[in-house]
Amino acid sequence: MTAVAATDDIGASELLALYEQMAVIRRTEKAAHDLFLAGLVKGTTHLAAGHEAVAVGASAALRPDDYVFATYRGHHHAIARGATPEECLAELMSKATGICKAKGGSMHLTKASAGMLGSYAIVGAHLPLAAGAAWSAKLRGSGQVAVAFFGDGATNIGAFHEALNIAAVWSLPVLFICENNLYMEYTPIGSVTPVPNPAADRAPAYAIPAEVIDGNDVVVVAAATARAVQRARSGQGPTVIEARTYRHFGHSRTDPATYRPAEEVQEWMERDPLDIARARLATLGVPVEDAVRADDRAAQVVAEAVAAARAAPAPDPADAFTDVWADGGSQWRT
Amino acid sequence: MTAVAATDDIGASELLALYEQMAVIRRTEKAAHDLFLAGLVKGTTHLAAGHEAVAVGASAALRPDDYVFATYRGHHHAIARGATPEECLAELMSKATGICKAKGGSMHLTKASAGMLGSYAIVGAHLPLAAGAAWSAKLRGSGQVAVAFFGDGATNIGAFHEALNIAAVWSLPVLFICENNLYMEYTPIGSVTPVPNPAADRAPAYAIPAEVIDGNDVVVVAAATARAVQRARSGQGPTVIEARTYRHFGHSRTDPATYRPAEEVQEWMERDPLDIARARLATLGVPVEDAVRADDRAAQVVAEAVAAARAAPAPDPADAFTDVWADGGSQWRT
Amino acid sequence: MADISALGQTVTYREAVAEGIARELRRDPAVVCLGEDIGKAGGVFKTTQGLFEEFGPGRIWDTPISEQAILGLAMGAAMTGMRPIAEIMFSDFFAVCWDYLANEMPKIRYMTGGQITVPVVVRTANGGGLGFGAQHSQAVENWTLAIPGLKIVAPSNPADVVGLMASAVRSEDPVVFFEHKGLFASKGPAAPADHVVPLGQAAIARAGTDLTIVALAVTVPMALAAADRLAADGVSAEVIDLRCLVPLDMATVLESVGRTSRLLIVEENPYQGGWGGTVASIVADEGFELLDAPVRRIAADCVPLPFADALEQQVIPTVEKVAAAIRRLMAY
Amino acid sequence: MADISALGQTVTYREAVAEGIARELRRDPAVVCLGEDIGKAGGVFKTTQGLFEEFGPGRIWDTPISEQAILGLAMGAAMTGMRPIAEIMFSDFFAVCWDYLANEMPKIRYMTGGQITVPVVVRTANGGGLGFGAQHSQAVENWTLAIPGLKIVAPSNPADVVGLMASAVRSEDPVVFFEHKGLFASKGPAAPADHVVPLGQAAIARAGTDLTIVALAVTVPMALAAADRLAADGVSAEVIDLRCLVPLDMATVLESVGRTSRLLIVEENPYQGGWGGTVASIVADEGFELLDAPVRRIAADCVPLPFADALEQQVIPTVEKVAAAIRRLMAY
Ligand SMILES: Cc1ncc(C[n+]2csc(CCOP(=O)(O)OP(=O)(O)O)c2C)c(N)n1
Ligand SMILES: Cc1ncc(C[n+]2csc(CCOP(=O)(O)OP(=O)(O)O)c2C)c(N)n1
Ligand SMILES: [Mg+2]
Ligand SMILES: [Mg+2]
Repeated sequence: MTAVAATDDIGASELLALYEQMAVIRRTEKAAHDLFLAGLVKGTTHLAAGHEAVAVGASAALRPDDYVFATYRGHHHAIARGATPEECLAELMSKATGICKAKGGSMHLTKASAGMLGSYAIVGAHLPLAAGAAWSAKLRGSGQVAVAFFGDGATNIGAFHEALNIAAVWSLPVLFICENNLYMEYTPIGSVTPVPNPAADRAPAYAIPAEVIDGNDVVVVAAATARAVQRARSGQGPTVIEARTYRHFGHSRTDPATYRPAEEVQEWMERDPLDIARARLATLGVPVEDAVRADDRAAQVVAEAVAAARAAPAPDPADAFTDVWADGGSQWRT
Repeated sequence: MTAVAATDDIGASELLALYEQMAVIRRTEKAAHDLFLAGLVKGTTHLAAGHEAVAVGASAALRPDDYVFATYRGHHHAIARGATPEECLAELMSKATGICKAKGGSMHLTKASAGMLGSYAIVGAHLPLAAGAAWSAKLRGSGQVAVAFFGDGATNIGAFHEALNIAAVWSLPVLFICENNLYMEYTPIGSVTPVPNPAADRAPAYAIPAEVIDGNDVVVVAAATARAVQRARSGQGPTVIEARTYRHFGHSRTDPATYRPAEEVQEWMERDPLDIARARLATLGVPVEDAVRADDRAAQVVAEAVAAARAAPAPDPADAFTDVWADGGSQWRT
Repeated sequence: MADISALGQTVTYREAVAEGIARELRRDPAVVCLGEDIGKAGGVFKTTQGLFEEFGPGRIWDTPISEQAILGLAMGAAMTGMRPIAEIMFSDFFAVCWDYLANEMPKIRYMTGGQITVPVVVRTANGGGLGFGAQHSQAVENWTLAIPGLKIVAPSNPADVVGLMASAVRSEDPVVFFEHKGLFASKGPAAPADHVVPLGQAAIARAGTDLTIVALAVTVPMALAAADRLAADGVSAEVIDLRCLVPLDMATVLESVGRTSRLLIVEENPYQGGWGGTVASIVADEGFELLDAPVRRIAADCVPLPFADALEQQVIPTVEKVAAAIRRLMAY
Repeated sequence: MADISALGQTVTYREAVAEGIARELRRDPAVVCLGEDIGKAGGVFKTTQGLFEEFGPGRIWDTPISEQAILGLAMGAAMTGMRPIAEIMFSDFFAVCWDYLANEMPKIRYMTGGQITVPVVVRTANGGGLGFGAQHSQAVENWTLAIPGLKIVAPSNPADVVGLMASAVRSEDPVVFFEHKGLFASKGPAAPADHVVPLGQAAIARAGTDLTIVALAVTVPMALAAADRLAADGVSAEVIDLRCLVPLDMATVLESVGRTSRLLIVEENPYQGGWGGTVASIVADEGFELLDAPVRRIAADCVPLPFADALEQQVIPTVEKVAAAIRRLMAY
């Protein structure tokens, strides 16, 4: 159904691995959704089903010691950088084994040991942080790059402007990857932005090169990211990548997303990133059974994750008073 | 010395009036400087000598009921909109007769009755305010426009981005006029901005039309402003005008501005906006004595203003506790 | 909008917000609303539901995610003849537009010697207890208390929402209007027609003689529940609903402490820098001779707010904590 | 940089700031500075004078006017191995980057379950009394007190500036470092070599027996001057220099009140929401039985800060106001 170009230089086995990662994310998001409906996930969730190719494609082009900063819609980035579905779901389910000890929740998944330096819930706040990590890499001469993933809506907040400007002026090794899913919460980005590509069309204001890409094609994302990483590592500074994609669920929680026209939803559902990857695999001659087996493995990983997270213990109430300070505690007075 | 085009449609008597306004501003700034050195002006001042053509040229293109928002470097805008040198100097000298009752000081000159809606000392903060006044004009169908004057340094702060974006999206009748004097406090704008024209080169990011103009030529400023006002009043939305200019004094107080290369200072001093206006007057056939007489009148106005401000009484200490609330008082508890 | 002003009807706090705004929009054409997703979507908390349908896009404006622009627009419009009601979706986001609340709105009148008036209302969803984590759960009424020049409203029930909204919108001074997330689903009597509750008048939510509990917004029902629980033990607690932090009705508090001689303050913001410190310090000064016992404060612990319910309940005030504090104070 | 550590030498507070930073830059290559005009220009208050010359552009970075970027960069760098010292020129400008101080730096460690450490120092020029008007004069230490997860330092003399700077830079937690504009020109003994003052230890700036005055930053010399003045009347006032608001050394305060039984708090921030409320409320609770008199606070009046000296002095604390308050409290 989906037409893909066969010209990108990605091998069959590598693509199969990326496909499997995407499948794991998709199933984790589905599980999160079901657990929310079942009342086992509290608070809120912002699911990234539909956005898998952005996270997996970009991560494929990064080194393990590179830095990634995500938004409250960040499950896919955590998993793409190596967080397990189990520790993520345990977090969502308020379990002691959660990736942030149940202190962060869905909006703050973080795996610092894998360079996944946090999910931030104030729109735009993490763009300067990614620039800061890139500045640090530059100061230390480490050759690392930093990536900030953010939504289309974040392009209209002040921090976006300040981050892009300083990144350009100091020629920082940072990638600004916009996941343009056409909507903020319930309002279309087009209704509050005077240019068609909210991230890419702003990049010239900072003399930063930009690309608008198909964010649903993992190979396209990986290739664009690789180009930007190459620029960054060779001292040529930041890049803006605007990846067009679409969410399969509503904005958060149980939002039915009725504000989206049915034809638009239909059109994007037909451009499911997993389908596109499968079509690519076929083009590369990978037998369909291999993809099915990858899917099955993903299903099993997530099923086991759900079971383990369900079985995990609740946090110790005393944990509420740890981790404020680096000494482990929270004492603020004598 | 200064070459000017004779093609702009401004009459001799109008230009002479603008020249006189500029002369009043220049002498007021000089007086403020001397009074500061004499210890009669406390706190800080940010003088606009050198920037006169921006304020006077822009104001010439506005209606009396239009709105103007300025920065801490705003003496010229207050006077161009009708504030008297006396009430401005009295403010700087902490007198009861000050334009803000000595509560605001140099950085906050305001003449609301003339649509001069304040001088703001947080860089960038007033750009959204001007957009708000323009939105209000649009809501009320009044045909008014709002103008925000700001420095080159303000183009890198978040509020700039948010203001330009919303002004474009809502097609607001607002003018963003940047006084690009090449420096922030002591640091050149070029060292912290990746594009040559910090305001104008950002305008396309919001699909806003922009012009870079000679900010030292009052006729050029008036003409550019008139074009932008015409767009705004006819519903075509915001315009960015970047007026290149230069300050004759340092950034504030007694700053000797030694960070500026001598040749650069020299070059700009030769482009003094008063000289340019005089040259234009000559081109229009105005006898040189008329300009001299305008200058003399300006000198007298300012001399009288200094004398009156000096003689004015100090504020009543009880005034410290008025004007917090609209009821005139400051009571916050029973 | 449905008319929910009929006497005796019970409405939710959430509905009262929309009703309170709608009444002012109907009354005064200068009133206009702006914020993120407040229009067609009816607001993420459904507190502006029905407004877009009734008043249309000329009165109800959906904005980009630009909180500085939202408050800057509101202020600029308020300075020039409009009476904007701006929504900041979560009060935590005050942090990205704090300049307007701290340096612009509250100061412009004063620093212009009274030349400029800013009749603006900034509405926001405040507070925790819903598992929204550290950046979407804060009670930040104390941030605004630190800023002279702001009026601060935080209603605890639907009728007060409507009555205080009327006063807020009609105020010539900037008002921050805290709507509590934990109260949106709570119910109470609908406000009568033309209901106006003046700013700065505390309410005695429960009369009592043994100790005074000062509460605000969500801690009012909490204090009432604790007081009811302790009534069984013979304790008669008076509960004062401050309703506003500025103007702060200390007269009512001091009068009550004069009768009870014991004071417990229940606030949701963290203990360090919490508004209860200001109230306590006034009582420890002006009411020193009235007191027969230490002044006590139940506030959030001084940590960011954790996500898990079990952890969050450790940190924020609860009926249990209030009840225990009453017991300890009565045992003093 | 000139070496000003020789014993017995007298230096200005302003010089001490540059010296304190320079010592840390020399000690640890991970320390790096950023801010507006801090490099070649040496800072608008000359508090970074000489640093650019000694350490060069790789350690001392001039930024655009982008306070969110300044703090965001600092935080991102601190998360990844650096120890940045960020300058926000005037503390009033915290309002344009408040999100980093309120929601990001103080919360990231907690909300990641301890995964991330943010060893950052945010320096800023704080306070009034110089006629800089409403938007450049505020004492905003109370803003930061409202945020759990920040350490808060506000030195009152040059040696403490150096010693507390050392602790701040070496802290693994985010520290807000308030330098008082009114103290920059003041002088005191230079800090000895390797001077380190631990965070959270108040100093008894003046021993006394009749009442306890709690002060911070500029109010310390003010309290000392008032105490000296009252000594002539036979009043023996103890002055405590808190030095930090977090960690808050209440042990020292309570111990002192235990001896004097009278407490006066002198703070520059406004009374409403001021840090003195927190201190007063702790004493009114835990120290209730120690008190023989009302707890009093001298704070700024609850208005924006006026420009004219004659008006500003009406509003902020002064030696006269402190002296009068001591007299009243001793007469109680
Ligand atoms: C500063 C700020 N304003 C508003 C919000 C509320 N909010 C959360 S997500 C969201 C929409 C963001 O849209 P976009 O950036 O496109 O990301 P998406 O959710 O589509 O991935 C909004 C308005 C917020 N979290 N932070
Ligand atoms: C948010 C903020 N950051 C920093 C400052 C300090 N400051 C005052 S003026 C100034 C330079 C502004 O430069 P520019 O915008 O070019 O205006 P100019 O002074 O040249 O007219 C700075 C950094 C401030 N007032 N507000
Ligand atoms: Mg989006
Ligand atoms: Mg400039």
